[in-house]
Amino acid sequence: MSTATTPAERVLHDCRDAWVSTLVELAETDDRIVAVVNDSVGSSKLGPFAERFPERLVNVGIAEQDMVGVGAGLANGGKVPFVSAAACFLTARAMEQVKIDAAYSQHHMVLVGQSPGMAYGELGPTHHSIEDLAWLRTIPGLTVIVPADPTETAQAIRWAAAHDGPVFIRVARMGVPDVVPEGYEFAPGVALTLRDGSDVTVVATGTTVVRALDAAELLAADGISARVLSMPTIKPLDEAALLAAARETGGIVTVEEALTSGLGGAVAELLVTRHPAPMRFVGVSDTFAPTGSVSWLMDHFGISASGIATAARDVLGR
Amino acid sequence: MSTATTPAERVLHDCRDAWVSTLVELAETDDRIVAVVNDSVGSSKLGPFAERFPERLVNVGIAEQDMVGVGAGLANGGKVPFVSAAACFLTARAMEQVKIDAAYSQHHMVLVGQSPGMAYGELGPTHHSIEDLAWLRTIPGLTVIVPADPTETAQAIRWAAAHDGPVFIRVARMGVPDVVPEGYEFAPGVALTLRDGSDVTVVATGTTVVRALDAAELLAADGISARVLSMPTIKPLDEAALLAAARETGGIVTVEEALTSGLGGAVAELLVTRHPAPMRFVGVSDTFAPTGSVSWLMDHFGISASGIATAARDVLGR
Amino acid sequence: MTVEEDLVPQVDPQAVPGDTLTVLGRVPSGASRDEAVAHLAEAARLVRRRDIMMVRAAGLGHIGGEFSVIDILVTLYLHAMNMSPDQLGDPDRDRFILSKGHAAAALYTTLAMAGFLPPEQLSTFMQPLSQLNGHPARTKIAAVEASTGPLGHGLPIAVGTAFAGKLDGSSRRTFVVVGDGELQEGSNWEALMTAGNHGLDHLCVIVDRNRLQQGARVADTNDLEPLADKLAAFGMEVVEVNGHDHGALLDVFAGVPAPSGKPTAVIAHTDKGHPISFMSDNVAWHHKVPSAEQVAQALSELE
Amino acid sequence: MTVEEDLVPQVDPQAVPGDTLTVLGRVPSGASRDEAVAHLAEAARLVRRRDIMMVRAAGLGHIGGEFSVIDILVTLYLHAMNMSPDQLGDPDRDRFILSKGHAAAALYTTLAMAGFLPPEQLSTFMQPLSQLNGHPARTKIAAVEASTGPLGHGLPIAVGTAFAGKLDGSSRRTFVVVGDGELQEGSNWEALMTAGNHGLDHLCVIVDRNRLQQGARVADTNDLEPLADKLAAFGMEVVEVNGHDHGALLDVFAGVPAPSGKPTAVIAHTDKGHPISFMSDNVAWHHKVPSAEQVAQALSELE
Ligand SMILES: Cc1ncc(C[n+]2csc(CCOP(=O)(O)OP(=O)(O)O)c2C)c(N)n1
Ligand SMILES: Cc1ncc(C[n+]2csc(CCOP(=O)(O)OP(=O)(O)O)c2C)c(N)n1
Ligand SMILES: [Mg+2]
Ligand SMILES: [Mg+2]
Repeated sequence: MSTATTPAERVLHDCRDAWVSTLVELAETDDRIVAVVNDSVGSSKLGPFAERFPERLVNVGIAEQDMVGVGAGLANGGKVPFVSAAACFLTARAMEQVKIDAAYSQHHMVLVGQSPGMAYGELGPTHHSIEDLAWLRTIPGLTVIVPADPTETAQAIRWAAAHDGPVFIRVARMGVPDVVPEGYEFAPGVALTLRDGSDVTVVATGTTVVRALDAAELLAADGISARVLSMPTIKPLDEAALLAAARETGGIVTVEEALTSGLGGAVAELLVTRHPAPMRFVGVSDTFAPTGSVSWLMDHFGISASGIATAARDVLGR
Repeated sequence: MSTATTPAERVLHDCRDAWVSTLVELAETDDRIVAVVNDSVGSSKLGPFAERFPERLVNVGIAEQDMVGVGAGLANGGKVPFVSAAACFLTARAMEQVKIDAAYSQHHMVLVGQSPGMAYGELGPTHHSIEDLAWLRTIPGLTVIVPADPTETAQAIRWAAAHDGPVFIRVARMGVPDVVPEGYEFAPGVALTLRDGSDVTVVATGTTVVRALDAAELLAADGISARVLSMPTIKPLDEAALLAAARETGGIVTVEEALTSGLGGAVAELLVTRHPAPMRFVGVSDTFAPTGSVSWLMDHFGISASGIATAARDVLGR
Repeated sequence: MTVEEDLVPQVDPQAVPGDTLTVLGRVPSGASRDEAVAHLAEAARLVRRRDIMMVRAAGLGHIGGEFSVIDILVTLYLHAMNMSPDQLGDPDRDRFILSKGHAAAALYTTLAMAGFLPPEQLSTFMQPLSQLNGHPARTKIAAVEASTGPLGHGLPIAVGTAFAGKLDGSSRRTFVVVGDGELQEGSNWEALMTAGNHGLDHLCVIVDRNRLQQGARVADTNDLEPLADKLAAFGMEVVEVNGHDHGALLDVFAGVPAPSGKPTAVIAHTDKGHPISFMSDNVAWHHKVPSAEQVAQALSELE
Repeated sequence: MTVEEDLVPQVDPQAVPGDTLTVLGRVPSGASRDEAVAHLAEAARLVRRRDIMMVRAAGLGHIGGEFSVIDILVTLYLHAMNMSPDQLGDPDRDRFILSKGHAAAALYTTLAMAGFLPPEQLSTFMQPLSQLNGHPARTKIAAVEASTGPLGHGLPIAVGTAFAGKLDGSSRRTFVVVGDGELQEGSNWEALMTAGNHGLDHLCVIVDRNRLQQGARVADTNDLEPLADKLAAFGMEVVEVNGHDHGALLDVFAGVPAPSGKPTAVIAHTDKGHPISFMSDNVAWHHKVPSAEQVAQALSELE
């Protein structure tokens, strides 16, 4: 767990490594598992899978609609397809296939959005996938998972392999430290309280969880006690944990490497109907990102320890 | 204005008639205007345009990605394209083109979503466009318009023809009465107060505005004074009108023929950050619709005068 | 998400006019080719009669594209395909996908004719809470392999199904019907390219070549010709056939997989609205609902 | 929405190594074919040198696909196209769209070589707040006609641009470059069908046929062959050319519009990474960033 370490000491991981090693491991004992890609073997880090199971790797080339449709057909044929592509293309380019072929059809298939958020920083907004959470959380029947570290990524992949329904999982490329504690078990709709606190709650997901923990340290230095919740599924939400936070603390800050209508919007919709409470959103709002590396962009948009701390002070009026 | 009439007396209009007559009128004096369709001349009621300007109708056939891309290219070539297709296909099937070719490119092009919401009732969820508002309102630079009646439809089309940027307009096929008052002028981000009230505010958009007015009558009979706001643009929102409603009334009910993360989500995101207030959402939430006609489905989901009134009482705890 | 199965269809059989369907079932094994063709012709006649009554009762449907595809459906379900109601659990059964999902009424009626649906259920077509909405849904009917309706989805799904069969060394074949207008969707060409390059010889793509789409002739919208050349250039074994000739159709389907090792593309020449005098090859009948008189006239032509 | 133009690029020229670019501009009018070819060859050499320095400085880029397309870009911008910096306001100027937007660095450098961008701006490539990000954006550079990056967008846009020209009776031509792997995207086949059927003879689609895509050979991923047959069946006038031969390229471009009245599809046979010994036809160089030694080696091959 990173909470004990300082930022400089942290070992950062590319979650794609956990994704592929887990997939290979599952595929060793479950021959229904196949991977479907759009010329994305390298960008999905699927090399080890391709080597071990060359015949179970379906590469349709640069054709995302076909990719998701073929995934649905493989599911019809008794396979468990992991459809893996850069998140920006998997979602926007194949949106109707995600809606109909995966979700409406309630197929057991796993959509794996690689290098999501602003991981492709300098490549520009065409390659950013910051809309995915806002878009996909509205699709009925789809589970939307944003793991925070390699352990959670591996557990989410395992869970999805066994879950008879459509799942979307973000797999982060931007380096993240280990954040979930020893013995943690991923479950959809269950938040993880990484730090208790009584003044304010910071709800973070994916790559931003470690930043939320760092923000809590900054706030503690100011005498503000911040609770930090890690929210691994945007859909379903952990409503009980959020409502408790709304009741027990003075405000909620959501944090995501995404448009703020993703996690932020989901929490807002819950609170206004169940327990109205003041919120602040940390993420990207109503703009395409300028040029910059992912870490530069995270700071630019205030998706940083200091940006989160500022939002927390703001929601408390301090 | 319908408020004076009883439901039975109302004359209902198909807003597609206003859309096409306005387009033809504009095209008479502005030869930059072209229509781009996906074999949707009939479903867009574009017959009169096709007859008057056969050469300015670009029918790419059943090919929505091409349709939006061709629209962007026509804009590059100095045209003002109105890209018209069933809303479900225009949005989901061409989502990346909407994001990149229209919005990120900031092209002057108008995306016209025909027969949106659940207008295609019995045809099923593949033909419903209830995600469009939730999805499109997150796209930077895109104006999202949901006219409530023929007059507002015509004005929105006119406004979009003159606005140098990307616009999405829903054009309702389900019958609606006239609801905007004489002399009304559409402007983006400006709500229309159709009825004043002090206990609760009902914010409705598009086909649901008339239902909100009817709900206000039901509530009045119970001694509840309901303000009714018609919200013609989901993006931008009329923040001032909504914040005033949050301050001045005891709660807000949003109503839409859409997933509740559309207008509902947009209002929730505003309120939690600026003035937390209790809300209820009327619309479709987290389910694909069962089989049924549009009017049956509207009732089924409580997008009806009585459903709205129930939500209003609920938000007030009465 | 609400599970729709929890909801009970509210159908008043009295309120839904419509004749009954005589269920002929599959062509008996051992039947001669002539006997098979006679069985299919009679089944197609009955399916068309039931279909037009359903569309009339619902006030909705796509009668033109339904009548153009019925002979193909009937030939597949009652003869060509290794797929019967007791086989649904068999992974090696053949698969069928109606990519042009708007012809759902034809599929539902054919499924009833083949014993996959109780014929009474046809009366729920388009009714509130019915499992039979305007486009087939795999979550609503066990025999439906893929949810279709948006054009250009069924063929990629069929490629996936065929791929799974190939991986398993299964003998099962996947048949998919696409509309000709539907072939304007690029997703189909992506799928054809994939099928051609991956040697999916057990895939059979049937083009319902009725020369009409929703609003006009295909040739006047965005022409497909030279269609056979396009399909061949994408790696298909191309066969052309009269799509209303049951004998010719069953011969073609018996030829799948083709000896060439390529997927088969069947250009089935059909007429939209076939064989009704006032509907045939008339674009007005894409989704027009017949009047009572027109139904009577059509039924008399289907005696 | 934040308007990005409000933001000022923060570039420290010291921090961004890179040579300068000698701007040769267009081939002088009146030049002989030999003189034109010599001018283009020299321009291409300088563009490649600058490009590799940019990629090295940024630590990002798609050098393989940049080097395969540079001869095409240079021939278009410095010779074939009726498009110069003082013509940007002219609706009848020719149009160019780089559909394979990942080769942005090649486009930016060529635009600088042709006078559309100040050469100093190239040093901002990929830097925070730069207008030169990894894929060209029309809102950031006046000479860029379309924002690309997701494959399969540029060709439909080019069809629209050509359509507008046809409606206006303009003599302008639209050139668009697609990658060969990119042709796996169905949106391209939708666009080709539209272009063929609407007689968009002023459209010229150039396929950068380098036989490689991101992760492997095109033939080993989802093969395009027989490509000429596919394009012809979709209504194109097909021409094949050596995509590194400036003389052959300028002859081909001079032939647009083709007498047949069809849109032209040019299959430009290229090598990814051309002409660098260790990059050429090597899939590893799709988006690999060269080491200092590799840059030195490449520059010596580009003397
Ligand atoms: C993606 C998509 N775009 C548009 C439609 C609307 N639509 C329904 S049927 C149809 C025409 C289909 O023509 P064709 O494929 O030739 O079918 P057929 O003639 O057999 O009815 C259209 C455009 C749709 N269902 N899906
Ligand atoms: C829609 C989409 N899918 C995937 C990618 C990722 N991608 C970038 S370049 C590339 C390979 C392109 O190959 P090709 O078109 O042959 O280009 P070239 O060889 O000239 O680089 C891929 C898959 C993308 N940019 N867009
Ligand atoms: Mg047809
Ligand atoms: Mg290539």
